[in-house]
Amino acid sequence: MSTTETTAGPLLQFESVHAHYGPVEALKAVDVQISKGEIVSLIGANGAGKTTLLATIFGAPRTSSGRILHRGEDISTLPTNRISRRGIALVPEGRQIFQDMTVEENLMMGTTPIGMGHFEEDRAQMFDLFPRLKERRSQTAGTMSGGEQQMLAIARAMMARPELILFDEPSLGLAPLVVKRVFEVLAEIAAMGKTIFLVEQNANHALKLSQRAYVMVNGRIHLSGESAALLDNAEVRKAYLGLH
Amino acid sequence: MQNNRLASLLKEAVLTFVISLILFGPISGLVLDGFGFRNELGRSVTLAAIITAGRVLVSLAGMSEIGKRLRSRLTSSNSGVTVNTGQERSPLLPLAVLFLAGLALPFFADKYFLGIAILALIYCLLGLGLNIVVGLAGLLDLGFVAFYAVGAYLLALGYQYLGLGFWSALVIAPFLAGLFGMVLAFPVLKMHGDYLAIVTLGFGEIIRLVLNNWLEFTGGPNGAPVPAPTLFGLEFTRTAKQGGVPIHEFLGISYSGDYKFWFIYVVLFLVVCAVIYAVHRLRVMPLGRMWEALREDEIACRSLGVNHVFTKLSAFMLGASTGGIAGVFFAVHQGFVNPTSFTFFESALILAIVVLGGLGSTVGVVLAAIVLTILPELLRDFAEYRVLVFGILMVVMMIWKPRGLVRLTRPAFFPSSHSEAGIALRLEPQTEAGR
Amino acid sequence: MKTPILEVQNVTMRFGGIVANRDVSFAAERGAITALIGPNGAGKTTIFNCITGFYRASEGRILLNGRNGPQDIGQLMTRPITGGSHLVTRAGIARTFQNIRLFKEMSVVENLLVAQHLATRNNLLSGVFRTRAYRAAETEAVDRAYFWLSQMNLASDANRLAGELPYGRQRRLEIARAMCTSPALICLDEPAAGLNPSETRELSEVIQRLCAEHDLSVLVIEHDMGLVMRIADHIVVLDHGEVISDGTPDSVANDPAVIAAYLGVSEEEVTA
Amino acid sequence: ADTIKIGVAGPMTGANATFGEQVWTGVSAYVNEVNASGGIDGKQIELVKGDDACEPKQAVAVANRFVDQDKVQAVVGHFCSSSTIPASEIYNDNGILTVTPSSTNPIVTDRGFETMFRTCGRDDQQAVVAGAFILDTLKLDKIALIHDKDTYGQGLVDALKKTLEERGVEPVLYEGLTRGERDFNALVTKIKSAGATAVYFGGLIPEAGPLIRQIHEQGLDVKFVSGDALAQTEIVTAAGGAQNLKNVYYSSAANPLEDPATADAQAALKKANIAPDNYTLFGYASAQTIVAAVQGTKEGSVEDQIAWLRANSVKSAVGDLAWNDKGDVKDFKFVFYAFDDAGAPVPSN
Amino acid sequence: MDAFILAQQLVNGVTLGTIYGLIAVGYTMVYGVIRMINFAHGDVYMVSAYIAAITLAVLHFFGFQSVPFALISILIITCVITGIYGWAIERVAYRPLRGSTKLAPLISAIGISLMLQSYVQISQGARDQGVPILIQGAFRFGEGQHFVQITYMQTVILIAALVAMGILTYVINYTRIGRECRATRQNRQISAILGVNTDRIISSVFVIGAATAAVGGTLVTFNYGSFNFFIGFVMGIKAFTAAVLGGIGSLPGAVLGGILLGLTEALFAGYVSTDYKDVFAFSLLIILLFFRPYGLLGRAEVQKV
Ligand SMILES: Nc1ncnc2c1ncn2[C@@H]1O[C@H](COP(=O)(O)OP(=O)(O)OP(=O)(O)O)[C@@H](O)[C@H]1O
Ligand SMILES: Nc1ncnc2c1ncn2[C@@H]1O[C@H](COP(=O)(O)OP(=O)(O)OP(=O)(O)O)[C@@H](O)[C@H]1O
Ligand SMILES: [Mg+2]
Ligand SMILES: [Mg+2]
Repeated sequence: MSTTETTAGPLLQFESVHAHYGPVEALKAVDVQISKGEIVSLIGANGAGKTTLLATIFGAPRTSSGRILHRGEDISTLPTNRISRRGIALVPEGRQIFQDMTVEENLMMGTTPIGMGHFEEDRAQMFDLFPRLKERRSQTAGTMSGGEQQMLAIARAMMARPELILFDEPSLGLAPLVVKRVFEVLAEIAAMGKTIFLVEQNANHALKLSQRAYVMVNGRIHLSGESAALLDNAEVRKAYLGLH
Repeated sequence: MQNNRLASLLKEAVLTFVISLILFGPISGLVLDGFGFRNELGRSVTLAAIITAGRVLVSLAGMSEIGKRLRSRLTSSNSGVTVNTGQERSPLLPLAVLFLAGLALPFFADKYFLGIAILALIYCLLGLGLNIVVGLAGLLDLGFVAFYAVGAYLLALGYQYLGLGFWSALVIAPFLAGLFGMVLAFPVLKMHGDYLAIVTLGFGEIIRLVLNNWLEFTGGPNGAPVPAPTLFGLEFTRTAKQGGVPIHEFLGISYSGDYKFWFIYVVLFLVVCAVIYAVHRLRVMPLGRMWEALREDEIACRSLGVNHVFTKLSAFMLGASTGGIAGVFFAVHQGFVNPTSFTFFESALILAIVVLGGLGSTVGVVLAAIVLTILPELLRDFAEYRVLVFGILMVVMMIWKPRGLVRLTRPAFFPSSHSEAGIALRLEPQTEAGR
Repeated sequence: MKTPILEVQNVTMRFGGIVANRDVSFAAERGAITALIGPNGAGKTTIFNCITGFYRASEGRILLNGRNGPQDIGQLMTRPITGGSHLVTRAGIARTFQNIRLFKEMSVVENLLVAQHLATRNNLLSGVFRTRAYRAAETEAVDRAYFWLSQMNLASDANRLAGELPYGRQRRLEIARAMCTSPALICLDEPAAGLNPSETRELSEVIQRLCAEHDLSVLVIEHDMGLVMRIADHIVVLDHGEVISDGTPDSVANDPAVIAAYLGVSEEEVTA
Repeated sequence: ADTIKIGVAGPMTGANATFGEQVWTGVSAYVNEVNASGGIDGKQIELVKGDDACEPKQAVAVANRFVDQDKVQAVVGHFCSSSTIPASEIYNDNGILTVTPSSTNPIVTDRGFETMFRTCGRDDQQAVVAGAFILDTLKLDKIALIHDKDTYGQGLVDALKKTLEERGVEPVLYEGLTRGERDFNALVTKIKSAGATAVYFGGLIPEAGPLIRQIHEQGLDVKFVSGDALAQTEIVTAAGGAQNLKNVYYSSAANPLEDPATADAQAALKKANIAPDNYTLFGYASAQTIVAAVQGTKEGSVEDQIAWLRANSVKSAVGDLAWNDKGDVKDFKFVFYAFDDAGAPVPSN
Repeated sequence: MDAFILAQQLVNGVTLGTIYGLIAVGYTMVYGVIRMINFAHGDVYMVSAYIAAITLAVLHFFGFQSVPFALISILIITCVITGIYGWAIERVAYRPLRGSTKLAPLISAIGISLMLQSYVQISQGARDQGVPILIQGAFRFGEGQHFVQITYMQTVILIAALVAMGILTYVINYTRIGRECRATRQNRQISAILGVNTDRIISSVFVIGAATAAVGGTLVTFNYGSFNFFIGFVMGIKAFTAAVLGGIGSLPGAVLGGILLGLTEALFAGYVSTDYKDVFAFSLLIILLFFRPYGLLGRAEVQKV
C-alpha cells in the first residue's frame, strides 16, 4: 500500500492531534507538516511533549483526537508494527538498542519491515558510515559506550531503508566530537534523499541543519517557520540557545 | 460500512466457533472410558456455541453507544498512584463505626457465618503479612505458607511437647516465624525477582514436606491435635482438659460450642485491627519508606546509603511474623493441624489476595481477603462447577482491575510552620551526634 | 595545600577481557568542582562506579578524606557482612546516575525522605506509637526536604509523583535527593544531558552554589563543554580508560591530545 | 420435618475428587433405593453435598454449614482424616451422627466423640491379614514396604511393619513415595536392588497403577500386595492393562459370594450400572449404617442411635458391621483378591 | 551388581529429567519473552495428556493399529490442539493484562490453572485414566538378574526430546522468528516500532511452549500409562524448578536443569531415601542459586549502573 502513488500533499501531517497520559494532556491540538525531502526540526524545553509527538506516530500513546496522515492516509489507528512498513523509522530517545544482542543482530532487527534481501549491501553501507560498528560487529551491544550505541541506533533505523526518519535527541549524552559526527551523518542521510524529522535539545545544531522548525511549549506548537528565521528570533535565542 | 461490520462480525463468529470446537472437541466431546471413549460431541458443540454467542454479544455491545460507555467505565483504570492533597477528610468516624460493627458481629452471625468471618480475618492477617514482603518491599514470595505453618505447628507441637497454650503461642509465634524468615532470607536476598520466587516456593515446600515426613515429631500426615483456647485459665470445652475450669461452669450458663468461636473471633479481630494500624503506620515511617524505595530501585537505594540487605531482611521477618500469628489462630480455630493445610496453593491464594487488593494497599488487602474467602462459600451452590467458576472469576477480576481493587495513594507532606526560621540552623551538615 | 577530598590511586578496572580503566590516578580538591571528561566509552562512568562503591576496582586504591578521616572505599565495600556500597554513602559520597534513577511511584518529598533515613528514627516501636522524639525527627526531615526542594526550585512539585515530573526536573530532583544524604563529595554523572542551553545554565549556577554555600566538593562527568568550562576548577580527561590530561580548564582545552581525542578542532562548542 | 436430611461431605474437587465422587455415588445409590421403596417410615431422605476438597479449613466451613444452614440430621463423611478430625468436633458439639466411610486415622475415634463412627476397618486389622497372607499364603519373606506418606497408606504400612516384626520378619525396604508423581522407576530399581520378593503398597490407585506397571516394565519378579484401596475397576487401566495385574493381590471387604449382605448391595449397584468401587461400597455401607440407626430407633434421638449402633450390627455392603464404644468397627473381615486374565477380581486363597 | 543398579538409576534419572526438561522449556520460553511465570503451564501439559489418550482411542476406534503411525499422528495432533490451547489462554487471560503490574498475569494464570483442572475433571471425570501399552519391550544389557534396561519407550522419549530441542534451539538462535522473540523480550515497544508484530510473537511463544509441553504430555502418557486431571500440579512445580535450576530464560538451561533434577531425584531416591528426595532437590536448588544466582546457564542481566 505504501508504494502506490505519491500524492501532492505533505508526507506526514498532524491534524490537531491531542494525546494523553492518563489524565495528563501531553499534546494539545498539534499541527505539523513534513514534506518529502525536507529536514524539519522540533525544539522545546524538557517535557514539552516532543518525544510524545514522535511516539504518537507509532501509536504509543494513541491520539485521543485528531489525525495523523501519512501520504494522505490516517495512520493513527494502525497497529504499531504496521507503521514501519510504510517507510517510517525512529531513532528513539535514549538509544534503546537491544542490549543482549550483538551489533549485527541489532542491524538484522532493523531489516524487519523489508526482510533480509538487502542485508549485506546495507550493512556494508552502515559500516562505511560508522567504521566503529564494524570493529564491534560481534560485541554485545549493551556493553558498548553511549556514543557507540547511538550510532548503532541510527544504523539500525537505516536498515529498513526508510523514507522518513524520526530522530529523538540523537546527540543526547555524546561527546562533542561525536555530536559533530552525528550531525554530519544526519546531513549525509539527508543527502541520500531521506526526509528527516529531528527532535533536539541542542537547538543551535538542529536549527542550523534543518530548513524548517517547530518550537514546542507545554504540548502546543508555539512557533514555527524557517529555521534561519527562528535562529534570529529573540525569544528562541533566549530560551533555547541560552544567548541574550 | 454496515455491511463491512456485519461481515467481520460473521467472520469473527465463525472463527471463534471453529477454535472453540477444536478446544472443546476432544476434552468435553470425547470422554475416555477405559481404553475406549464415549461420544459426547453434542456437549462440545453446545459449549462452542455458547462461547461464540458470548463473543458476538460482547462485540455487538462494544459497537453500540451504551456498550462503549459501559466498557470505558469498566476499564477506566485506576492505574497509577495518586498523592494525597493533604485535604482529605479524616476517616476516623467511619472507621470507628466499622470497628464497632466488627466487634458486634458474633451477636448477629450464626456459626457458619462466624466461621467464615474467622477464616476471612485469618486471610486478612496473612494478606497483610505478605503485603509487607510483596507489596511494599517488592520481593516475590511464593512460599509464605511456610510461616503460617510455623505458627500453626508451634501451637500444636508446643502443646504436645512443652505444654504451651494459646496465649503463650500467640506471643512466641511472631518471634519464631520471624526467625524462620531470617533463616530463609539470608541465602535468598542476593537473588533477583523470579529466582527469589522459586527459592521461597522451594522453602515452603521443604517445610511442608518435613512436616509430612517427620512422623515421629510432627505426626506426619496424621497431623497433631491443638488445644482449645483459654481465657485466664477458663476453658471453652465441655469438660476441662487443660487443668482449668470450663467457662460455662464458671459463668453458670449452659455449654455451647459457639463460645469458643466467639472468643477466637474477638481476639482475632482485635489483633487484625492492631496489625492494620501498625502496617498503616509503617507506610509513613522511615522503614516502610525504605521498603518501597527498594521496590522501586535497589541501586538508587544503595546510593543513598540504605543497607538493602538489612532492609529486605526486616521486611521478610515482619511479614513472616504476621504469618506466624495467623497460623496460631488457624490452628486454634481448627483444633487440629496437618500438612494438607499448607500447600503451595495456599501461598498462591494469599498472593492472589495481595495482588487483587492492589499491591501495597492495606484496605485493598482486607477487601480482597474478604472477597476471596467468601466467594468460594457463595459458590457452593454451583456444586462441582465451584472451582471452575472461582477460576473464571479470578481471571475476570484480574482483567477488570489489573492493578487491584483499591487505588493506591501516597501521603502528602508539608513543612512545619516554623521551618523557614529554622532552616539556617538545620543547614549544618549532620554531625555524628545527630544520628 | 589542603588534602584533597578524594584520591584515586592507580585504579584499574576489568570486565572479563575488557579493560575499562587502566591505572587511573587523580585527586579531587576539597570545596572545588572537578570535571571528568572524555569520549564515550572512555571509562568515566566506570570510575564513578568504583568511587561510589558500585564496583570494586580490580586494582588500586580510592581514598576518601571525609569527616571521619581517611577511608579506603574498597575496604568499606568488602567489610564482612555489614559491608557494601551503602557504607560509601554513609562515609560522605553521594551520587546521581547517568540514567535517572528516581523512586518513580513515590512522591517527590518521599524521595528525599528516603535519603534521610539515617537521620530519622528507625526504631519500629517509636514509629508505631509516634513518640515525641520520633515526631520531632520526622518534622525535621520534612523541613530539610523542603529546604533542598526550594534550593532546587522544586518546592511546587513536592507532593507530586516523581515519575510524573519532566525530565529536567527529575535531574534536579536527583541532585536534591543526593544532597539530603549530607555528603562531603557529590558525584554527578552527566547532569546536563537532555537539558537545553538555558536549563543547562541554570543547572551550572545551582552546582556552583552548592559548592560555594554548602561546603561541598563536586565531581562531575559532562559532555557539555560549555558547562564544564564555566564551572570546573579542575579537569581530568580520560581516553581509552587512561588519564590523558589533568589540569586547569585552560590547559586542558588547549591540550592537543584532548582536542584530538575529544573536542575536535573548533572553539565553537566551547563558547556556544 | 417430612424429610430426613443427610449431609455427604468429601472432596468433590481437587486432587482427591475421584474418591469424593465414589462416596457420593455409593450413598446416593443406597438412598435412592430407600426412597424408591417408600423412604423411612414414609419419609424421604434428602442428601446434601458438601465439598471440602480434603482441606481442613473447608471441612470446618462445610460442617458449620451442614449444622447451621442445611440442618442435617446425620453426616456421611468426611473422606480424608484431616477433614474428618476438625469437622467431627463440630458435629459432636451439635449432636449429629457422623459416619466416615474412609478416615482411618486413629485420632478420628480416639478423642471420645460419641457421635463418631466409621465403616472402614482400622489399619491394624487389615495389616494382620496382609501379614498372614504374604508370609503364609504366598510364603514370601523378603518384603518391601512402600507407602504414599498419607494417613491411610502410611498407617497401613506401619501396622503391617509391626505385624511382620512380631513374627520376626524385618522388611527389606521401607519407603514413602510422593502422591501425584508418576515416575517411580528409581524406587522400583531400589526394590530390585534390595532383593525383595514381595512388595506391599499402602496407597491409592493413582500411584499404585504406575508403580505396578513400572515394576512390570523393569522385569521384577515380585508379588504386589496392597490394601482395599485397590478394589476399583480403574486399576486395570491405571496399571496398563490386565496382563500387568498377574502378580497383584489386594485385601478387601468380605467376599460377596459368601456374604449375602454384600451380594445384595453389589447386585443393586450393578442394576444401577454403578461400578462397585471401593469407596462406593463404603459410602453405600455408611448410608446403610445411618438408615439402620434411624430405623432401628424409630427416629430416636442421637443418643438413642448411638446406643443402638453400639448394641446392634448392620448388614452392609462391606459385610456385617458392629461397633465398639469408640465407634470403630469390631473385627472386620478381609478377603484377598487376585485378578483374572480380563482384569476382573477373583478371590484368592 | 552395584554397577548395574547405578546404571539403571542413571537411565531412570535421565528419562525423567528429559521429560522435566521438555515441560520446563515452556516455562522458559514464556518467561524469556514476557517475563511471566506461566503457572497454568503444568495444566496445559495435563490437557495434552488427555488429548493424546483420546486421539489414541479414536485412532483405535477407526481401526488404525500401526504403532509408528499412531505415535507420530498422535504427537502431531496433540501438539496442534495443545498449541491452540496455549494460544487461547494467552489471548483470553494474559493479553488483556499486558502493561499492568507484573504480578497480575501470575494471578490470572493461577485462575486459568484452576479452570483447566476443573474443566477436565467435570468433562472427563475425576478418576484415573489410562492408555494401553503401545510399545513394549526393552534393550537389555546384562543377563539373569543383573542387567540394565532401556525400554523402547524410553528410547522414543530421548529421541523425541532431542529432536524437539534441536528444532527449538535452531529456531530461536538462527531464524527470524527466534531473533524477533529475543528482541521482543528485551524491548517490546522498540521491537514493535521496528516492525515486529509483537502480539504474534508472544502468541507463537505460547503456542510453541504448549506444543513442547504436548510432546512431554504425549510421551509421559504412553510411558507411564496413567494420568488424571491433577497431574499438572506436581509436574508444573518440578518443571518450573528445572527451568530455574538451568537459568530461567535459557533453553539449553531448561533441559540441563531438567536432567539434573531427574538425576538428583533418581540417585537420592535410589541411595538415600524416597521420602526426602524432594526436600533434597529443593535444598539443592537453593544452595545452587546461592552460588549461581542466575542458575546454571542463565546470564546475569546486563546491569550497567
Ligand atoms: N509514560 C508517561 N506517563 C505519564 N506522563 C508522561 C509519560 N511520558 C511523558 N509524560 C509527560 O508528558 C509530558 C511530555 O513528555 P515528553 O517526554 O514528550 O517531553 P519531551 O519534550 O520529549 O522532553 P525531553 O526533552 O525531556 O525529552 C511531560 O510532562 C511528561 O511528564
Ligand atoms: N558491566 C560491564 N560489563 C562489560 N563492559 C563494561 C561494563 N560497564 C562498562 N563496560 C565497558 O567499559 C567501557 C567504559 O564504559 P563507561 O560506561 O565507563 O564509559 P563512559 O566513559 O561513561 O562513556 P559515556 O560517556 O558514553 O557514558 C565501555 O567500553 C564499556 O563497554
Ligand atoms: Mg524527549
Ligand atoms: Mg557514562
